[in-house]
Amino acid sequence: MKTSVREAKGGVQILDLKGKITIGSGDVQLRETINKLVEEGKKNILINMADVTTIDSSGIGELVGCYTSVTNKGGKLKLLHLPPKISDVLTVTQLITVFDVYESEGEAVASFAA
Amino acid sequence: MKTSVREAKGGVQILDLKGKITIGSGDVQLRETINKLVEEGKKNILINMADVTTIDSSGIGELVGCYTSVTNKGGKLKLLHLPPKISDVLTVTQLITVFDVYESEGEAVASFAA
Amino acid sequence: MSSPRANRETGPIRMSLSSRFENIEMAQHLCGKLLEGYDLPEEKRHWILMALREALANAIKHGNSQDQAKRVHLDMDVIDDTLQMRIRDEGNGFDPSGVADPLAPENRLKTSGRGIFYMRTFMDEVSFRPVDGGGMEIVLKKHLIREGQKEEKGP
Amino acid sequence: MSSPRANRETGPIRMSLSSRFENIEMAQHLCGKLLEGYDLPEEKRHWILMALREALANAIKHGNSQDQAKRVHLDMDVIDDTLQMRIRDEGNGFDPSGVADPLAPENRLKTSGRGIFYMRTFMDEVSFRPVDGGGMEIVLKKHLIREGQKEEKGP
Ligand SMILES: Nc1ncnc2c1ncn2[C@@H]1O[C@H](COP(=O)(O)OP(=O)(O)O)[C@@H](O)[C@H]1O
Ligand SMILES: Nc1ncnc2c1ncn2[C@@H]1O[C@H](COP(=O)(O)OP(=O)(O)O)[C@@H](O)[C@H]1O
Repeated sequence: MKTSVREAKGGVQILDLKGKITIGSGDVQLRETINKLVEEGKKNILINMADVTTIDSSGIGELVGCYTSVTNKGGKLKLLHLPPKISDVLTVTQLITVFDVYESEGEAVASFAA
Repeated sequence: MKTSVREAKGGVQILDLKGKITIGSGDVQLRETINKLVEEGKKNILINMADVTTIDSSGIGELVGCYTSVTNKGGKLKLLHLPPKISDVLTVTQLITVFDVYESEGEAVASFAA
Repeated sequence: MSSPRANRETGPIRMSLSSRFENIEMAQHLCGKLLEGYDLPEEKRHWILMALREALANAIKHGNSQDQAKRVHLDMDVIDDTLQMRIRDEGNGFDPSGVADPLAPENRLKTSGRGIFYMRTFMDEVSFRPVDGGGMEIVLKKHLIREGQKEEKGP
Repeated sequence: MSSPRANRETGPIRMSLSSRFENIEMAQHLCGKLLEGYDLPEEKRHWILMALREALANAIKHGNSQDQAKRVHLDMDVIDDTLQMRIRDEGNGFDPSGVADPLAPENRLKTSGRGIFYMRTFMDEVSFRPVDGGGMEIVLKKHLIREGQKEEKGP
């Protein structure tokens, strides 16, 4: 998996993920990237999932773990551009309602200010 | 493998092969097609190899068998458009000199009249 | 020419791999090839491969504790249009009835515990049995529906 | 992040297949996946897969006499950048020294007898040994040359 971070309006951190978030490849990396942002005091994080090709239960677990650690620090973690299969996988485990999910980057970024 | 036969000038039968000539798939089919032409009294056969994707030792064996049976009936069997890897495979077993090989269909067809 | 049906039948395919997560893709790749003979909707193929991934990940992680000297065994076959995959590890086994429900409110935000649930969601049948001499075997089954069938189990 | 080298190491991969020619592609598919980690010229990859095909075809045809109840076993591994494939059948074995030279003038136009010759042409090392309890094992080796190396053995 490749990760890169950009800053949008209002200090929102957009994390672009690319590739697989699967056990032993990408799962730990995701957690470390989020932890680093949290340590730097970044509280509003938007994960752009558009280019995530595969996710498994470990990847989903990491996503949930990131959600919890950001929320515990008083921050917000939201998701952008969920590919249909990842959306399905979140739906069946009733996680889709946990995450705020957006289809438009502009709307997503604006939502943090609300 | 797919085979189709067209007739060119001078009654030359052009056999267009497509796909694999490998053990259990295409090797026997090639022999049967050639045998049928020979039985029908067709003596000048040009095999167009352009779309042959893979060949193995069984396929090469069948090609040699076809050559022999056509030649034994007083006919000629020639090859057209040999893909480089098939040419390599014929070369290492010193079969490339056995076959008349052409790069131009027109020349190949004309050669039977010579 | 043989019928498409006959072409598809391969007989049982067995493989075994060293306990590394990277090897999951090897097994998926082979399973994908086996499924090529069937005209599956891309979605269905994807869910089957995901279920296989979850079973292999468990065998490598929980079963074999990532000990690369231990092997993960995969048997695949299609019988009466039903894909059957057996995944076996060389670990200590476990009691599947003791596995927590990931949908229970107290588990919803856990960082693990969804693998078996996904397998059950995506496959028609999931069963476990302890292997003689240690280790766990998990059997995954999925009917490979033919033309005209568009209905999908799973999400 | 681990080095590309480490990513490539899979540990030994074993598979077994029912004795059908159609299954040759299954094994080639898996070998192709194993080779993906190496930056091989397409030609080289092709010759390796052809040698594997020949060995499997012999195991199925001559070794197991196409008896689908008998299995063909393939072990693959890359050790010190050398691909090593072992192909084993459940037949009666044979004496490789008794195999005729396909380049001898009297054999040049035979319809068979080129399989082992192709394996020897395309691989660095080809060896045979009878297996305890019957059957033949053939070992094929090929060094997987790294960047900067353009030279090819084989045609
Ligand atoms: N092959 C196995 N060997 C031993 N224990 C296993 C095996 N597969 C699953 N388990 C146990 O079942 C639990 C639930 O597995 P699963 O639903 O896949 O979630 P996760 O792997 O995220 O914990 C695991 O935590 C483990 O304790
Ligand atoms: N696995 C095997 N078991 C028994 N005999 C074999 C095996 N492999 C090869 N042979 C013998 O060696 C001969 C030469 O094999 P090969 O060079 O591949 O040519 P071909 O398969 O076309 O005969 C075969 O005809 C067969 O008699």
